[in-house]
This record gives sequence, C-alpha cells and structure tokens, in this order.
Amino acid sequence: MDFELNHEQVLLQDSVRRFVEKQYDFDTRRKLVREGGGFDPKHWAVFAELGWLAIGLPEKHGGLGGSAVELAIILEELGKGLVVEPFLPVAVLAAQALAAAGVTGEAAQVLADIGTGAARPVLAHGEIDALGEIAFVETAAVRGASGWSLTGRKSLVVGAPFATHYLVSARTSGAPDDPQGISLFLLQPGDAGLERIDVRLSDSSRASEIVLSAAEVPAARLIGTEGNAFAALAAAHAHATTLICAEAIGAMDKALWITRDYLKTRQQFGQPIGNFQALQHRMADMLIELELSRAQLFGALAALGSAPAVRDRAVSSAKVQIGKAARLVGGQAIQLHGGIGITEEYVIGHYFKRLTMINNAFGNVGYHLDRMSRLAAV
Amino acid sequence: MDFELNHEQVLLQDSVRRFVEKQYDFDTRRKLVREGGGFDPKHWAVFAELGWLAIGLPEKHGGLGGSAVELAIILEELGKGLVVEPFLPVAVLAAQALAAAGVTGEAAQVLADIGTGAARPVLAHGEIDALGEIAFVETAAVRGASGWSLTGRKSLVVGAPFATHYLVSARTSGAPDDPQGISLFLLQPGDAGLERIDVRLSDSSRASEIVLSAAEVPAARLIGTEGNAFAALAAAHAHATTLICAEAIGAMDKALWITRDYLKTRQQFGQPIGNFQALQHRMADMLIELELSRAQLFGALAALGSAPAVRDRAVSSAKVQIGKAARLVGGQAIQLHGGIGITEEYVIGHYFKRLTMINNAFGNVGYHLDRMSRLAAV
Amino acid sequence: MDFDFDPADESFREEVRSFIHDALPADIRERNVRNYHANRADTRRWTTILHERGWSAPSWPVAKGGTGWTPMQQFIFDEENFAAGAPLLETGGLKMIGPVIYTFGTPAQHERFNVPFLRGEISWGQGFSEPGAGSDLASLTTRAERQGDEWVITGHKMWTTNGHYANWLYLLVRTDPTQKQRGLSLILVPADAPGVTISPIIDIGEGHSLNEMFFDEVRVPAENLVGEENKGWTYAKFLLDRERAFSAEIPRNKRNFALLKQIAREARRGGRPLIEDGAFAARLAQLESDLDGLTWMTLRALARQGDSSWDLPVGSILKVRGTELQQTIGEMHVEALGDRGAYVYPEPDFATGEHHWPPGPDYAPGVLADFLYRRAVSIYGGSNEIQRTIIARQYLGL
Amino acid sequence: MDFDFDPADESFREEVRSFIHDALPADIRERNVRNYHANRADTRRWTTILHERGWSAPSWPVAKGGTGWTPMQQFIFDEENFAAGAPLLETGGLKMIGPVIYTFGTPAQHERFNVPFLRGEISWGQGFSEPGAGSDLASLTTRAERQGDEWVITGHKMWTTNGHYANWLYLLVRTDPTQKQRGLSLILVPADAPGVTISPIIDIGEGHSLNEMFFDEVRVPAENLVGEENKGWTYAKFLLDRERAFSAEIPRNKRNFALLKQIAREARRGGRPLIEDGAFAARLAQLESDLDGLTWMTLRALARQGDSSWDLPVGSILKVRGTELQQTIGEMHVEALGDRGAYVYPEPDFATGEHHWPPGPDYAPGVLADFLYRRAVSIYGGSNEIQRTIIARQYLGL
Repeated sequence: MDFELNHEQVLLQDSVRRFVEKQYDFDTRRKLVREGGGFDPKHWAVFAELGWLAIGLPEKHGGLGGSAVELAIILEELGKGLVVEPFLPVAVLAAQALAAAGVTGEAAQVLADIGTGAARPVLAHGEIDALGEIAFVETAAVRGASGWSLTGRKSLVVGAPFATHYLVSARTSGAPDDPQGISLFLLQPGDAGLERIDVRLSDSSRASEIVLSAAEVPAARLIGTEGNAFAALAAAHAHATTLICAEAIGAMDKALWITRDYLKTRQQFGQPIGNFQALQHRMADMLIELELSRAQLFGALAALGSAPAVRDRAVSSAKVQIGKAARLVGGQAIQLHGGIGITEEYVIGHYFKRLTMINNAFGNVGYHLDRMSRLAAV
Repeated sequence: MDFELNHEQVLLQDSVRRFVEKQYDFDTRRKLVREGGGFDPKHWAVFAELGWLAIGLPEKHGGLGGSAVELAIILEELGKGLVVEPFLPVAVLAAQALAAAGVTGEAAQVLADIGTGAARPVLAHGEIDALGEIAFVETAAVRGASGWSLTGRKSLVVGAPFATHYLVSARTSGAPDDPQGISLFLLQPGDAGLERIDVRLSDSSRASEIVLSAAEVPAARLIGTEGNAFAALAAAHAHATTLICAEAIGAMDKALWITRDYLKTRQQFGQPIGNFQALQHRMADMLIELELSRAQLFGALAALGSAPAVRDRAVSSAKVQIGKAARLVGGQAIQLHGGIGITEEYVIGHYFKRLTMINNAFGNVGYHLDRMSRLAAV
Repeated sequence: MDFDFDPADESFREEVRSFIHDALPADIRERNVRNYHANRADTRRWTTILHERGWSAPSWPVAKGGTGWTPMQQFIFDEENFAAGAPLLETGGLKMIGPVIYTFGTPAQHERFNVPFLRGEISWGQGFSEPGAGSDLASLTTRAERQGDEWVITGHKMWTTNGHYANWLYLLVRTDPTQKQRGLSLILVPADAPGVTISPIIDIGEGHSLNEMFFDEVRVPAENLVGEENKGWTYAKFLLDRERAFSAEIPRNKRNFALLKQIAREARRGGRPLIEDGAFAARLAQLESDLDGLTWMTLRALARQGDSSWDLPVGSILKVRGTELQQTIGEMHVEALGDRGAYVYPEPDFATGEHHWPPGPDYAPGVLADFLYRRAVSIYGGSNEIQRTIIARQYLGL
Repeated sequence: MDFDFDPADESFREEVRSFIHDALPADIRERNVRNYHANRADTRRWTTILHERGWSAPSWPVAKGGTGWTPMQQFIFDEENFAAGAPLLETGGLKMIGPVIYTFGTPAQHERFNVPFLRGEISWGQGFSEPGAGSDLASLTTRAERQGDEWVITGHKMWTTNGHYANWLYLLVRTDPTQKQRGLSLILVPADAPGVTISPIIDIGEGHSLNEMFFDEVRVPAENLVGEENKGWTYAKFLLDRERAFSAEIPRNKRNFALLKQIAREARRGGRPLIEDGAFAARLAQLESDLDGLTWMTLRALARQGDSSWDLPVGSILKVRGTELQQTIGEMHVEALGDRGAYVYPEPDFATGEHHWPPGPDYAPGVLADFLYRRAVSIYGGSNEIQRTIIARQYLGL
C-alpha cells in the first residue's frame, strides 16, 4: 500500500495546478460565469491537449488507460479552482458509463472522441423523484417499428448546454425502481421530441432539464444491450461519486487555507482573530474533517475495482464523510470570515456554494447512510 | 401566562432545597448508597411529613391536589441532590397511574397511603422489548376461577426493592403492541408466583426485575376495568416523563455550576482554565442546552392536561431536548474537569451517571423523535 | 406559574389573522412568502395599510402613535404577519432609531421623523458596522466633528440593510476620539446629502439588501444629533436589550419549518415520499423539538420583558440557536428539493412581476437564495461567537 | 499510489488469527472480551504464551528481542489480538519505557529490564501526571535530587494505569528546577522501594485500573537514570510521535462497533428489531463511515511511520476522533441495551471467576463499566482540547 504520488502523478498534479493558478484565477472565473456562459472552449482545448480528457478512457477506446487515481488528482486541483466546465460529467460520468456499457459503433466513436475533445457526451439519467437512487427510472422507452420512442424528463443534467451527445437512460421494462429493465440510448441536440431547458446552478455551472416527448431513437442508438444498463450506470456513478469527493477535497483544502490566512490578518479587539482559541479549535475541526475526507477518498478509490456491493459501501461511506465535512468546512469558512464571507464579490462564498452542491450531488448524506444500511443488511 | 413561582411554590422550593443541602450532602449520599442499600426510611418520613408525597395526589384521595408544577419544583431540587430514594416512581408514576385508572377499594387506599408514606407502590410495566413503547406488553393475564393468572417479566422496576405494592400491567387481550387489552393489577411482595430480582443501577439507585410465573391474582385486585389501562398508563408516563425532565434540569443546573466553579479555580499553563475561550464557549453551550430544557419543561407542563396527542407530542419534544442536553452537559461537565471527573470519589461523575440514566428512561431520544413523527403524521 | 394562553391573546390572534387575511394584497404576499429580499414599495404599501388600522408601530406606546400592545401581542402580530407572507415592518425605524428618538430625542425630532415613519414615508438605513469594526463596535472610526452648528462626517459604513431604499440614515459615529464606546454618538443624515455614496453589496444568494456607505465631509445641522453627545453606545445597547425576546425569529423559523414539511411530503426518493424515510423524519422531529424549545423560551422572555432584574442572557441564547435553526432548516430545504435545490431561481423584477424561472415545484423559487443569504444571520447583530463569549463572561462569570 | 493490501500482509493476518485462536486460553478470552479492566495474571500468561512464539514485543526490532514487524504487521496483530478478546500487551513496557531503554539506556539496563519484560515478568507503572499538572506536563514538581550515588525522589504522581500491578515504575521527575521541560529526567523506581505508596483511584465505572503514587524521599541508585539527565521530555515526546498511527484505537473501535451491531440486531423496540428503525440504522451507518475514515487514515499513517518530513498532525487527528468514536459507540451500547443498560454488572472476581450479575443478555456485562470508564479517553494522553490547540498552532500556524 502506497499513499504517495509517483513521478508521473506529480507531473500531472503540477500541470493541473499550474492551469488553475495561471489561467483560472477568481476574476477570470467570474468573468466566465457572468459573460462566457460558464464554458470556455479554450479551456476545454487545454484539457484535451494536456491529456486530461483521455486519461480515464480505456486504451482500446483511444484513451490513456489511467486509473481513477489520476482522475482524482485532476479533480482535486479543479476543485481548488472552482472550475465550472463540465469535466466530471463528461470525462468521468459519461465516459465511464460508455466504457462500462461495452460500446461499439457510433457510441464507441463518441467515447474515443471524448479524449480529443471532439465529443462531449453527458449522461441524462437522474430524475426528480430519484433523489440519488440510481435504479429509479420512470422515463419510458417504447419499442416502435424502426427503433424506440422515449418519453420522460431528466433533471440536473450538468453540462448539457455544452454537450454534443446525451446518453439517456430509459426503462424498457420493470417497475420504476427495478435495477433490471433500464436501457441506455444515444441522443443528440436537435433530435425530434427532445427539448432542453437550460438552467444556471448555484455554483455558477450550467445544466439542463431534458424533456423527451415521444423522441424517436433508431435501434442502432441503443447502447449495450436492452434492459441491462444498470450495472454500467452503477459503475459510472461509483466513479463519479468518488471523483466528486476528490473535487470536494480540493475545494475544502483551498477554503481552509484561505480562511487560515484571513484569520492571521483580520484584526478585531486589537489582535488577529486567529489568536482566539475558539476559532483555532474550529479550524482544527475543519482540518480534521478535511483529512478524514482524504482518507475516505483513498478507501473509495481502493474499492472501485471491487464487486458492486463492496464498491458501493465504500463509495457511500466516503460520500457520507465528504457531505459532513463539506457542510462544516464550507459553512465555517464563511462564518470565520464574518460579513465579507457572504458577499458575491469574495471567493469564499463560492466554495460554500460548490460544496453545498457536491453534498447534494449523486445522493446526499441521508441517501448514502440508507444505502450503507441496506448493504450491511445483505 | 406566568413563569414565576408563587409564594407557596417558593416556600416549597426552599423546603426541598434545605433538605438537600442540609441532609443530603454528597458524603451522606455516598454512605447511603454503599451501606444503606439506597433507601433511608428517615428520608421517606421527611418526604411524607413535609407533604411532598401527598402534593400530587387528588384531594378526593387524601392528597393536596397540587399540580405537576409543584412536583416539578420538588424533582428539580431532588435532581440537584442526586436523591436516590424512589420519589418519582412512587409519588409520580405509580400515583398518577392509580389516580388516572379511577381506583376504588383497596387500590384507592394504596393511593391515599402514598401521601402518608404508609404505602410505596411502584408501577411494574416496562418490558425489555418495549424500549419505551408504552403500549408494548407481553406479560399475559389469563382469567381463572377466582381471578387472574399472570405470567411474564417486568424489567427496571425502579424502587421495587422498597415497595409495598406492585401495580403490574398485563395483557388480557390483543397483540403485544395493542393499546387495547392492557389491564392493571395490584400485587404485593410475597405473592405466590412473583419473584423479585433486585439490581443496583448505574446511578446507585435500586430496581428489580419482576418475574411472574402463573402468579394468582384475585379478581378484586384488577385495577380499573379490564383491558382499558392504556390511557392511565399513558397519562402516568406523560407525567413521569415530564417530571424526570425536571429532575434532569436540577442535575444539569448543579453540574454546570460545579463545573463553572472548578474552571475558576483549576490552574493550568499559569492561569485558571476558565480563561480559555474554547472552554468558555463550551460552558455557554451547556447553559444554552440547560435553558432550552427548562423552556421545554414549561411546554410539557402546559400540555399535561391536554388531549393525549397534544400532550404526548409536547412531552416527547421535551424529552428529546432533555436527552440532548443531558448528554452534552453531563459529558462536558466531566470533560472540563479532566481526570478528577472520572473518579468515583468526586461528585461530577455521578451527575453524568444519573443524566445518562434519565436519557434512557421512559424512552430515549430515538424513541421520542419517532413518536413525534408518528404524532405529526396523524 | 401558569402556562395557559390568555383567551384574550387568542382572540387577538384571530383579529390580527383575519385583518391581515383581508388586507394583504395578493401580489405582496406572493413576493414575500418566497423569502426573497423585501422590496421598499411592498413595505411602504403594507405600512400604509397597517397605519390606517393604527397598527404600523406594534411595539410603540399609544402616546407615540403605536399600538400599546403587550409584548405577547407584538409577538402574535409578528407571527401572523410573517405566516401570512406580509413584509416585515422596517426594523430600523420601528425598533431601533424610532424608539431612541421618542425616548431620548426631542419632541421636534419625533414629529419630524417618527410621525411620517408611521405612515410609511421614511425608510431608515443603519450605519453602525465598519470595514474594520464588525463585531468590535468599540473601534469605530467614522468621525463626526462639530464645526459651528454643523456636524461634519467622514468615514465608511458597511452592511446597511436596505440602505438603497433609505431616505434617512442613523449613524453611530465617533465624536470623541479619546474614548472607546463612550466616544460614540447617534446622528441622523439624509441619504441624499452631498458627500454620501451608497453602493450595493450583492450577497451570495445573488440578492441585494446590503450596502456600504461612504461619507465624505457630509454636513448636517447640529440638531441632527439624537440625545446626548457621546451616549450613542448607551442608546444602542438599551434597544438591543429591549428586543431580546425576539432574537430567535420564531415567526420566520415557523414558516420555514412548515415549508420544509411541505417539501418533505411532496418530495420523493426512489419514488417514495421523503417524509416516510425514518432518518429524515427523525431530523424533522428534532427541528420541531428545537423550535418548541425556542418558542417556550421566547414566551418566557416576553413575560419578563422590561424586567431588568432578570439577568439570564436570553437574547444571546435565542440569537445563537434561532440562527442555527434558520440555517439548518434552509439546508434541509435545499436538500429536500433535490435536483431543483441546485437551480438558481432569480429574484423576480418587482416592478413588472416578471421572472425567468427554471422548472420546479411552486415552492422552489426563493429557497436557495434565502438559504445562501442566511449564512449571514449567525454573523450579524453580534456574531454567535460574540454571543457565546457574552454568556460565558457576563452570566457565568468566566 | 496503490491501495491494494499486500497479499503477504493478508497471509500474515491469517497466521496471527490462527495462532491466537489456538493459543488464547478460553478463560482469558471470556474476561477480556467484556472490556472490564485488564488483569495482571491474564496479561502475564498471555505475554508468556506470545513470548514462546517470539511475539511478545510486536513493535520492537529483532535485535532487541522483538518481532521486527512492519508497522502494518503490528497493526494487524493488534487488530487480531483485540478482536479475539486477548489482553492488550502492556503499553508502558512495550511502547514507552522499553524502547527508551533500548534506544537511550545502557545495554545493562536492557538486560536488566527489557529481557525479563519480554517474558512477562515485569509490569511497569508510569509516573508522568501530577495533581497540579494534567495537561501541563511542563509544570511537574516531583523532585529527584542527586545525593552521592543515589537519587532521592519526593512527590505525588496521578493516573498510573495498573500501578497496583507494577513491580517497576518509570517516573518523569524534575532534576533541574530552573528549567521547564528541559529540567525533567526519566528515572526507574522499584514499586516496593521504601517511601513508595500506591493507592487506588476507583473510576466511575466502579473499576480499578488507575492509581496515585506518593514518593517520600525514595532512594534509588544513580544508575536508575535512563539516558541523559534532563532529557526525559525529549524521550517521552519521541515515543509519542512513534505511536501516532495507533492513536485511533481501531482494534477497540472495530470490536465495539461489531458488538453494537449485534446488540442492535437482537434488541427490540415495541417488539421490532431496533436495527430496522431507519433513524437508528442511519446512526449506525454514520459510525461505520467514521470508522472507515479513521481506518484509512491509520493505514496512511502506518505507511509513513518514521517519516518525520510528514508534518500532518495525524496523531492528534486520530486521537480526537478515535476517542470521540469510542465514546459514541459506548453511549449507543448502553442505549440499545435499554433497561439492562442501567444495570450494574460488577466486575467478576478474577481469581475465582465468580460474579453476581443481574439478568440480561450474555453481552451485557462489562458494557456499562466500559462506557463510563471511557469518558477518560478524551482527557488522558493530552486532552482533546490540547490536541486541537496543537493542530491549530503547530500545523495551521495560528
């Protein structure tokens, strides 16, 4: 067991860190989310050029065959910079879903194109009444003459406004929460019967609700085999959940040290407020939560290749810890700043917003505690 | 609405306080629980003489017809002194069960005799698998030729080793958790088929498990009417739960101020440890929990006369708060003392033990949160 | 001791509820029930309506144009007002500077400021905090110098709620630089006086209620001093103590808790109602218990309002826990909204009523913005850290 | 990075488990699995058994009579040892004074003390804390004065775990009153030396593991000084750092968590299994998550043991959260035991095995006593408050 980065990993970390520090300062980001719509193609080109988009793809699909550890390194640094482009939705969630589904033909090309930046697929899976439950799909796919007709609504499809493809899950059989009977389809912007309602999210990133009204999908655009998409979806969610934990760790780490620096300079009652013991102990608790989160990230990364029950238990355990930590670190980073912390102008509140969104993404603490109980009862 | 004690109530408070201060110091108590078996008849005589045992009894049963407020005043002061004699089990729980059951004959005499100290009945109701659920009774009463035959086991019957009577609940019909079908019987020490296994409790008080093996009970010793004891049991538990909250408030109040005094004298790093801000804020949190507990006690007292659903919601709400507060105040009182706090010789750990027991008595926080949810869903 | 509600209070509650039900314009209700920041036009209209009923100053004595209500009646009014979705009355004028003026100011000042205020004509902005003095008001540096029969004010104030709506400002300024608290005075300044600049501070909920104010040699007449010179701190503290029973914001917490229960009943996890999840239900019950405790402590504080012999730091307790409860409820709002909890529902254009909202249930808009803004409540008005220190030092004697 | 468990470690675990399974006497297991305080006879017997296998010093190098195991192997041994209900090996000799002696002491001291210790023949008592110096060791006052070729020791030590079993004591004493930490030395004292008095401290769990020790002009030969005069503080600190990876007491937390799940499966509320209650199950899952976090942080610390360039205050983090977890699990043990959680199950007479226990499930005895005693874990070894201050000052630079 080795918890240290190897030489290549250090180089990778340095390259992401440099990008964030040099090209993604807070003012640049603010401009991007206000005026640039939350997506800069130049940034995406950098991601492609430096290999970050290909790193998690299987070699047989043109990827670099890196492990989730490399993705975690990237996500942690992106988290520090509050990077809003949909790296995780495309290069992790959609990529893993495609890879795990065993793609061929057009879908395989889409997977390969992620690495070059030519394709930006996103997974349109979540629904309002799922609230984290991966098996819950009410969107229905009905078989027609030449393919499928999809009807339903997908919510919080992060990155969809910039996507080139949508991987849409729909139920081809079974009850709404049945793991069996879920299929995955490849759709594209402009497909008939597909409406995209774009929304701005609290962390300044963009998403869409996707409304399918008898959208016609040719048979060839079924990804994998009919009714068997759950395993791929679960694997993709395990990866994405783990890697959003890595992002949260980056965000918490940065928020913590920004707050530390503020406490050393802000004067009240004739001294730096960092001298006050109650605030010192609060900071200690924040560090404890951060480091326990890091420890749990290792646990989740270690389990990603394990059997689903083992993997999901570890991932849930990590997400529980990250949720608890995100709440404490994000909330207290604002509290310790005082008034300046709640202003849109200042950076710290944006960490809070991103951390709050991460806490609620891919199942909140309540969902994952429940899943741990269910897995323990098996 | 008036939150102040009236003149009589102040006198009552003074009299209990004087008893605790003059006759129930920590050394006296220690001797009592080590050598006196946890019950001093002289103390009980004082309770009778000063009217405390009669205060909660209805006037028609020879009582003083006081309200639960008077009992709360007594319990708070007894809580400060960690008084181990079973005042609450006898003068509240058993007395209220009898009063609410509408007693006549022998049972009425027992009720009246509580006030003089001549009778000390205790309620033998709880069972191991109830864990707070009042309607859960598996002890069975089977009708025989001249009365009833009782079989089952009652746990944590506090005060039973010193009791003159046992009010035993048993199921005469219905499923184990059915509020209907519970009956109440009057038994006595030495009754055939009744075995008492005495136990010492963590707060140094005494209780028994009562094992009933086809114990024969004459028909005349059925209290109230057959199968209808639940309402009386529920009312008695509402009173007892509220009043154990009052006791907890007394214990927390005392533990808080003992700790405050310790912080002002204990020196470390060249100053009283009460100067340290982290400890000051901990003490502030303890005070906050204590005062919110007091506020909730008022709410529970206000609701005791209301319809069961309203009453039980308020009582549960109070017990939730007291449980949370007891945990914080008791635990931190030890923590802030440091090593001395965990010694049996020193008083503070005994507050912790009593508060821990109160937290688990009459339903713990988990039970009462669940009951609040159920009552809210109605 | 007697815990029964006074039947007179209960019928008063009915009277208030019924009046508000009839009198509150639907468009005002629709905007305010969503917890977006209050809007001056709404507040003014509502104040005018209440003024016609004689209710625009629930906490003032009759002689000063108020209702003369008991503290309990004021509390009941606040509860009903908030529950109905009516705007909060202006705290600055009603609870801060207004009472200072009628208690310590001149009759002329009362006529000049308070009487129009009762009709909704004056909107006040408070200038206490400064960039270098958040929790530490004793170190305020904004100066007022006496020059002839004028005060000349220079400095920088922060966090002025609704400063952009204000036509008058009341400032805590340093009139004696050799003193700390005892060198501060209260001075009234027209918001449009030359040298006054008011700039918005946008909060993380993307809302605008806060402002910063710059004073560059602003001149006001000597008579704009309220009460005695160098007694400003005393007045400010006097008022805060009077308001201690209201520190938990029970009306807001109650309405928000009710909203949370509504969301939890309608939200589904894996298709099943969220409220049926045992762990979630237990968290709801815990909040209900917290709310009960704060409510009963508030009732107790109302009963003892004005009793200065009661030294329990009830204001600090209610502030700490009331704000924590607001934040927890807000967190759970967002959590229970699920995917829609992440969507930005921008504040509507109050002039036109237009809005551009993403899809979601009717109750979603406003939730996120309020949740984010309310990170401020544990900071302003004396941070919760300051409150805990007050409890420990002043009451526990540490 | 590589998170796979080493297959060699896994087979090591099997070897340890199988050995303990075969070698641990049933009566020792029965006593120790209940968490009552350890008993010297059990510890000695078990040490002797391990010694025969060469395992009585898992953390010592082979050259000193230890196993030479890696930190991971030591951790695995601890886990298996604890899980099986075997007594903990004596911390004082194994992890504190023993390594000081073989690192800083003389070869003669090693022969005299450590070699018999490996056979289970010496039981050590630690004399660090004093009544006036709990967290503040720099202010220790117990004096050792050099008189000819003897040290003369006078003072009062507190909280000596198993002092009543000790035949030797190691004391941190003041040899230079003009210095703070740098005036302290480590001196070895026979427990039966004239002038030594050892008195029990009974804890709130009614157990006896702690003691206080009085030294009244106790004389020991000069050669009983360990290492250099006035370097005692350095030695003590050196050892604490070495042990940081073990601060969360994972083996204990794991066994106690398993017991909690067992109780929750068997306990009923209103006749239904407690574990099926959603809120209770969520609390269990939260503890499981906490345990996972501490375990992975421990694994990380094991991997970096001895790496002094790693400045993360991992020992403090593990200590704070590991002790909090112990206390929470204990609370839930007592809670889930329900009525029986209130019963005192007194410690059995270890000599005869007799006990007088009230009714209850097989797992009940020992739970309450352990819960109560473990209020101490957040106090001793540097209170959790001290640990937080260390984190804030030393690592965060506040």
